[in-house]
Amino acid sequence: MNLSMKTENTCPSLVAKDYRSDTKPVWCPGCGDFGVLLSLTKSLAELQLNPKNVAVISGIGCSSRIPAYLNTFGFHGVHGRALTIGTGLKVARPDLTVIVAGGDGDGFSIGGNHFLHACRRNVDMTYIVMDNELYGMTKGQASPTSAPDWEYGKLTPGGTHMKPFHPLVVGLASGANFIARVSGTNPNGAVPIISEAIRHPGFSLVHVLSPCITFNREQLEWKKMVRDAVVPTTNDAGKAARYLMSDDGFNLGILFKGDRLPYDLKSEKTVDGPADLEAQFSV
Amino acid sequence: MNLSMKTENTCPSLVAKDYRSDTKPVWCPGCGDFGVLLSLTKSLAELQLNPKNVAVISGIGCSSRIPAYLNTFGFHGVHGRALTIGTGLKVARPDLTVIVAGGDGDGFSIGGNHFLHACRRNVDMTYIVMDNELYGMTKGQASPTSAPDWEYGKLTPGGTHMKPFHPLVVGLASGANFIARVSGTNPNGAVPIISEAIRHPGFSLVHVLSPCITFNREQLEWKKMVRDAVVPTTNDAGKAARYLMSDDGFNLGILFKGDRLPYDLKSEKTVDGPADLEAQFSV
Amino acid sequence: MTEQSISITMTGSGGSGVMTAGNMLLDAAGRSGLFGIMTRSAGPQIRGGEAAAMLRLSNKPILSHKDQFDILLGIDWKNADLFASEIVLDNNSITIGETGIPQAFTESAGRHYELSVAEIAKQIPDGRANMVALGVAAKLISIPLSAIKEVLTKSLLKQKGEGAVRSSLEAVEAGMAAASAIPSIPAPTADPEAAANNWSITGNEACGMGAIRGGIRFVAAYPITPATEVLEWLATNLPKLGGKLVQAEDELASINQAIGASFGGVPSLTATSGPGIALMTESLGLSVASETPIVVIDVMRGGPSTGIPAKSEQSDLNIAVFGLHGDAPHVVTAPLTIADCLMTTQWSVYLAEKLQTPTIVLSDQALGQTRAVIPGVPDAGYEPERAIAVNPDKTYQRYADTENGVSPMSLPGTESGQYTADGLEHTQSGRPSSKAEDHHRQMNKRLRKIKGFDFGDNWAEASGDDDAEIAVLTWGSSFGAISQAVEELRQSGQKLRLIGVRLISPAQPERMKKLLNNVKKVLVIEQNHSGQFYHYLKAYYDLDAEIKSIAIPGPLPILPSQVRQYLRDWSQI
Amino acid sequence: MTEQSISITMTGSGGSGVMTAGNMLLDAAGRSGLFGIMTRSAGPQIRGGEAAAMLRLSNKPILSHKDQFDILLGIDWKNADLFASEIVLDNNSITIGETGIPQAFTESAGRHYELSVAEIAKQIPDGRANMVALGVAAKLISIPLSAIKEVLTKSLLKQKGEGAVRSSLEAVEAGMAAASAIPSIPAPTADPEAAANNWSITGNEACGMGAIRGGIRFVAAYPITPATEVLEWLATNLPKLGGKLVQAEDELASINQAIGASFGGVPSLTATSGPGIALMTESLGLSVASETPIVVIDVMRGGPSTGIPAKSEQSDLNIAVFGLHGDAPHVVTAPLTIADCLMTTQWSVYLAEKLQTPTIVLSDQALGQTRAVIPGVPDAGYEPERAIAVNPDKTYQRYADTENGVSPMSLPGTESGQYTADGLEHTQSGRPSSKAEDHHRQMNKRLRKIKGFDFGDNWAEASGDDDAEIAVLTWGSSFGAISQAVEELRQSGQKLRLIGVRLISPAQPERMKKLLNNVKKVLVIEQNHSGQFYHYLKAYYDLDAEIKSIAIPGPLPILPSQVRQYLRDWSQI
Ligand SMILES: Cc1ncc(C[n+]2csc(CCOP(=O)(O)OP(=O)(O)O)c2C)c(N)n1
Ligand SMILES: Cc1ncc(C[n+]2csc(CCOP(=O)(O)OP(=O)(O)O)c2C)c(N)n1
Ligand code: SF4
Ligand code: SF4
Ligand SMILES: [Mg+2]
Ligand SMILES: [Mg+2]
Repeated sequence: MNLSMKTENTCPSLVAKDYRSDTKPVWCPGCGDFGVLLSLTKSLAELQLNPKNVAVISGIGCSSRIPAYLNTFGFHGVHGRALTIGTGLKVARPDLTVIVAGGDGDGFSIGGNHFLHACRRNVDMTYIVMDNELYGMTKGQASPTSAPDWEYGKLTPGGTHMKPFHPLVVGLASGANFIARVSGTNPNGAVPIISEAIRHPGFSLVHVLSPCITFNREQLEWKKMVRDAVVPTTNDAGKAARYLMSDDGFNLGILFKGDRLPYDLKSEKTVDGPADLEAQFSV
Repeated sequence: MNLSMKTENTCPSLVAKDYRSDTKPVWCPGCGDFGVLLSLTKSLAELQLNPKNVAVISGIGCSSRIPAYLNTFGFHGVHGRALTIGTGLKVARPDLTVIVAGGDGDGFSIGGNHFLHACRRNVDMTYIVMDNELYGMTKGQASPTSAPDWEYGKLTPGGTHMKPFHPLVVGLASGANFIARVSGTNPNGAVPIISEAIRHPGFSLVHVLSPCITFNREQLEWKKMVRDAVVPTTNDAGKAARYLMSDDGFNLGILFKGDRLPYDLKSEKTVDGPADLEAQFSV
Repeated sequence: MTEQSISITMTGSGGSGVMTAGNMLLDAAGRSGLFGIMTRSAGPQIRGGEAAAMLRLSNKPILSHKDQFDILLGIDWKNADLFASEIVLDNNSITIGETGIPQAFTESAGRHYELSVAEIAKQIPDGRANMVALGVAAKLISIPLSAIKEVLTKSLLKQKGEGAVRSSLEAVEAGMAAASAIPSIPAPTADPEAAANNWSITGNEACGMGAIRGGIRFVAAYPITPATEVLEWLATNLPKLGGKLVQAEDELASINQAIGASFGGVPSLTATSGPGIALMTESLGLSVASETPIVVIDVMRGGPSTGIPAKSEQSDLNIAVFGLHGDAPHVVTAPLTIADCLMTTQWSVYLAEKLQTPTIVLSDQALGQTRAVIPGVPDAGYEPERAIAVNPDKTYQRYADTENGVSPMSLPGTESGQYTADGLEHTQSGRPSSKAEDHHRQMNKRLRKIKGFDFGDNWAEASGDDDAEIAVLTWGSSFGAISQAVEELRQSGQKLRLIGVRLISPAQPERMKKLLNNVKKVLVIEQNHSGQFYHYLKAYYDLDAEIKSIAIPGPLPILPSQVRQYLRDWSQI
Repeated sequence: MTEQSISITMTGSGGSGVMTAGNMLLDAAGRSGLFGIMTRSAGPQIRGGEAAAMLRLSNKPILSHKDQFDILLGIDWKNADLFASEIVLDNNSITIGETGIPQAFTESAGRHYELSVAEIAKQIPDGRANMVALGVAAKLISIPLSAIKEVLTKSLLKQKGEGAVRSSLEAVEAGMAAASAIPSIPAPTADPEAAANNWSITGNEACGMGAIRGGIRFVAAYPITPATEVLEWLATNLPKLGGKLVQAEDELASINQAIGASFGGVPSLTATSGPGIALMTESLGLSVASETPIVVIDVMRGGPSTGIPAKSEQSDLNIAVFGLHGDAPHVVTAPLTIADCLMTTQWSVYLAEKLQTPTIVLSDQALGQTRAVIPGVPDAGYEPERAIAVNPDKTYQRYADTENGVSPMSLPGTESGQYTADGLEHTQSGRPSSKAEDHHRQMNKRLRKIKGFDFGDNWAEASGDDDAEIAVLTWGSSFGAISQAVEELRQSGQKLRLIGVRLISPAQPERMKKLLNNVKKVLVIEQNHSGQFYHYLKAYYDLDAEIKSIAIPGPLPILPSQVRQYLRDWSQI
């Protein structure tokens, strides 16, 4: 847990809606992302974080619009690079609570490389991926998490015929240290998990099932399909792997929680100023 | 197995050195990549492939220089994109044998995203990664596979402090269907495995321990540390995961071999020519 | 036959079906023998927010909207004021709709007719307000019911059944009846014969069709507004010809997949917009250095950065021409009209293949996402003419320093044709080299093949008066509004020359000189902020004339009236 | 004090230690009070191939090599002919080495002295040939043994022990003894006093030091030749000041990490070369649109594509200025000399911070990887002056349309300062907007802050004759050889003006006009193929003079003699 969450910076008096900005979301009525927005504000309130010490970073997509709807600092960057902005920010400003948020396309298609390396690097930030198994913003193409036989992807008529990307398995394989799944349609279940993810030191991955009611109405069924995972949270990567590899994608909960130390670039000032570096150039 | 390996295209009379071009490698004397070059030519000879039907694609790095040293078609592209050139080529020209080759930096750092998606997409090609746990070409920086405490990376003095990237585990997690490890310093052991990888339909990953004697002389020890894996090849991803996650990086062999069908974009010509598409525009 | 045209905008809030009504109106107009265009505008909501369908219909093919709309028809007025800057009305315009018309429109329009399509719809079982609006519009523009019926049947029968057709038709008829209370408006006379040969097509579809005609058989795709429809159209149509489209993980992958396929001998393409082209420039350089032909369509949108994704701007000229590191000669083209998206894309495939170089096609949102009814566009006949190595032997050199700079390429599978393509500087045989002589030889060769090529007459479209002293120079979609303005001024007696440049790079200074023979003043008009084309002209052309730059960034299209105003101001100086 | 200088090249094959000898010679010369430069050239082998260490030593600070080398000293001659085009000799030059000197050199050099450093080394226990060569060179150039001794002790004692120092010294002495047989060569007179204040530094180190002086405290790194040493130097030195350097997974990550850190208020930088800058242009646009300052150093190498990684070229001007999609005003600078890498980088940090925009610094391999002994460079005093929002309240607008276009930035942690930075076009408060008025306002503001800024005298270095009718205009590392040539011609009586432009973009046409007051002819010299700077001048400056472009691509540096020749040809026209 980082500095900003300590003593003087907490804000016990704020409630969830104090974390909302007055900007109206562009989302379609019924979009799962509304639930994520609600859950996140509730978590921030629960953690009593001061909005001025929180930065929410995103890429591009429907889901990536979320920073503007929050009363925290925000950065709506370019497609696929949210984690890298978050990394730079957190390394430079360890006192802040950094949350990175976005979609499955942003995070696992164009942003896949940064996802891998964020898991390895273990910088203390929380990554909330709103997965709707498609590209919403560009009006309905397949994403890495789309089912191989999803016929309606507009660039993959007849199906993608590719193995879907399993974010939790790949996350674990790449070294993610905190892995959870929540449902965007069930804020009450999601809040404690998101809070725990934010609290957890190092990189925390929160996979959110967040239905797109416009381009895949079948996702409305997700609400009924999700369930709490039957296994308790493990810190054994092997166990977690076994569980996740046979997971059908609807088990909710904190599915892995390791104890790897967060990325820490030790840099202690050893000289007074730039002038002290000049000696090395003397002939 | 693809077309080019059938009947009329085979070349029974060629030996390994017929697959070498007359270009002298730029590699340092003693570099592990020499062994990889030798192994690959031996495999090509063993498979009796006609050099004209083989294309070897690479990115940038010491290891990525390999196409020019072969008497096949080759493409020395830009840093990190070898798999994507291979993908385009194989999809457009399914009759060719496509081999993608390069280094750990090229493949897992800048090229990490394409690695993920090549594993998922399962295009019929073979990916040979010459891993020396560093960037050789740029003179000795850490790569994703560097040990966290490797002190000599010139951009990470004191160590990377990051969890090393485990290519086989991430490959498996992303859906790779054929996963093997060989040693660049033991061509005899490597040849049958590389041959099998080329023969295997779909995406085959061959991880090669290929020491860099210039920037990490300790890798000369690898020769002594490698051993044949004690487990037989499995087609059970769960089993493979368990084995690989506890793997110390020195087990050689074909460690996973699944039976997922290769990527196949069915496209059957249903019209005679472009003119037949015009009707859809009629008012 | 003089041009007669009428412009109508329909607006409606989320779920009102205004786009459906607009599309049907355009289709029905097309079937009745009219030409036309329809552009769309929408609020910030991802889907189902307020929207406007803006149509202009005419008895002749048209390239742009007029300055004002004749009719504004509101399905409802909720948030319609959002479109105030786009829907320009004057006192000849009429508005039609329920009470509560936004002030912006009451102030500008001449007359207002109160008529609630929603109320009328309520009278009809399953009646929908947008269908009533369609009827109102059809009546005002004199589109025959039969044409509407055809369109309704075509689009609804299969998917929604006979009942839907019936109730829609009833709503249309009710709308028509209601509209008879409104004084009739002079509408263009349709020529029903014309319809047989006409196409309804967007610029994005036209790019796709042009690509296929040009011989593209491999496409790598990563979606991005407003280029996605080029790719989506190809995703369904390319396989019919045995071609393949792969959805890539990102733009770095898509362009390199295209390079890989082209290395294999298959003409290849990808399409994107600003942010995507930015990610592609490294590999565009690879295409240049390895001499592997590819075509990249950039359907431009508002920049910089994510900018304004759904609106048009001509601000990627700089990156298209200069965005590659090192000296990397290549080809950049830009279609001038929706119809021209076909020819220009087809020609661009030809150029890429012929010159073994990347060709960037600069389309834009205004061309790409506008639907037009135009005369069917015949195949321009360009086919891939890549120089292929025939029976190569041991002396074969992939990068041979030939006279015209184009070196025959050996395709994988060719006996004795093996070579390694390389983005490192190389000898003629392709071996990496850092020698000055090799570098200079390859640089000269790569430049020569492009600079020395005879691009012929396609490079620009010139029209107007041969003896004019004033010329307007432009490129891309602005050509439409400018043509309209120039024609109007010429009809009122002013002598003008109009040049729309289709070949952006390499520059053609000699050809331009000829075209500008008598010209003393040149007005350069384009839709961006910094005058990218203007500065490019200064840098690469030696124009004797006095030049003035008019650069107006998006998101609003340049209007004919603005052009006329600039031309009036300019000719008085 | 007139300039006296001497040039020497040492060559040797794999493992011969020629670079070590070269570095020691330069260091010893520095200690003895000389100035100098050393460049390196190597064959294609990754490591341990043939190499050449090329030095020029002088009694005054120098900016480039001379046309010819006075001395070519071969440790051996294996593959030395590979360097024939780089090591120009004439009949005043001497060569020294074992038998078998390559024909290229026998033909051009005046005299040859046979002397096998390898044979001499064999006589000494643990004697190494390169140390013998060092002795030979030192003797010829009159570097005192004491200086060599100091250098040997400094570099060997700790790592290799006293024995190594002793045997090396013995070898050096043997070399000196052997060289006494060679007629002595007029060498520059050293001023031992000068040494105290002198620095031995490469351009890449100078960029690093300039960055730190400028206030950079976060660096994101992805290695690439020839920029890596900027990053490597920072990796060791930045932490000493509490700064942080993160090795990123690729250039997309590195530039965005820098953006993230800068959003947090920490001045941030990354360094790369052509292929990397190409990957960064999308996010450079994000830096422009979100107004987040960053500095990107592009140490240029031969292009296009992977090109010639280890050789210099000035061919990334186009991509640096025009490589962003949309209209994206930003700043581009270019140091003129190795010493100037310090000031220019420091100033660039200042500009980025002051203008809340990306600043691209165009260094190149010739500056970056050349080591020079120069007078120590004082701190230029520029510190970050980012406009920070003080006590923001509810009315705070991140992108307020201020008079000078710079809007105070609220840093995370600031009470009531919350806002969302955005690459989408936005209102003054940062809310996404596709309205024309917002777009135009923000475009104007972003342009105004840069165009309206007073860049002061740093924008260029002008020297030479005020009343000259001929001016030479250049940028980047070519400035060195050109200065030398211009000085020579002026000393022989020709009137010339020399302008080295440090601020590439935005253009400063007014300032240039003043500088070119009496000038009738301008020669624009640069190291690329297409005359990028020349065309840029045509596009963005209105020069009254006649302009001629001399554009010579790499990999060989432009030589003073070439410049003199061009100037002679030109002044005769
Ligand atoms: C470089 C780049 N390529 C493509 C796009 C177009 N684009 C915008 S959002 C998006 C996909 C978003 O998908 P996802 O992250 O799943 O978000 P969702 O809309 O589904 O919430 C794409 C491809 C872009 N903005 N930038
Ligand atoms: C876009 C880009 N970034 C950086 C580089 C510089 N570069 C060349 S090779 C290389 C790393 C190579 O490492 P690896 O793939 O492991 O190959 P090795 O040399 O170790 O065999 C880098 C960073 C480049 N050529 N292009
Ligand atoms: S398109 Fe889908 S993901 Fe996007 S806002 Fe609408 S429902 Fe949500
Ligand atoms: S630097 Fe290392 S990887 Fe590169 S050629 Fe030399 S030994 Fe091989
Ligand atoms: Mg999504
Ligand atoms: Mg490596």
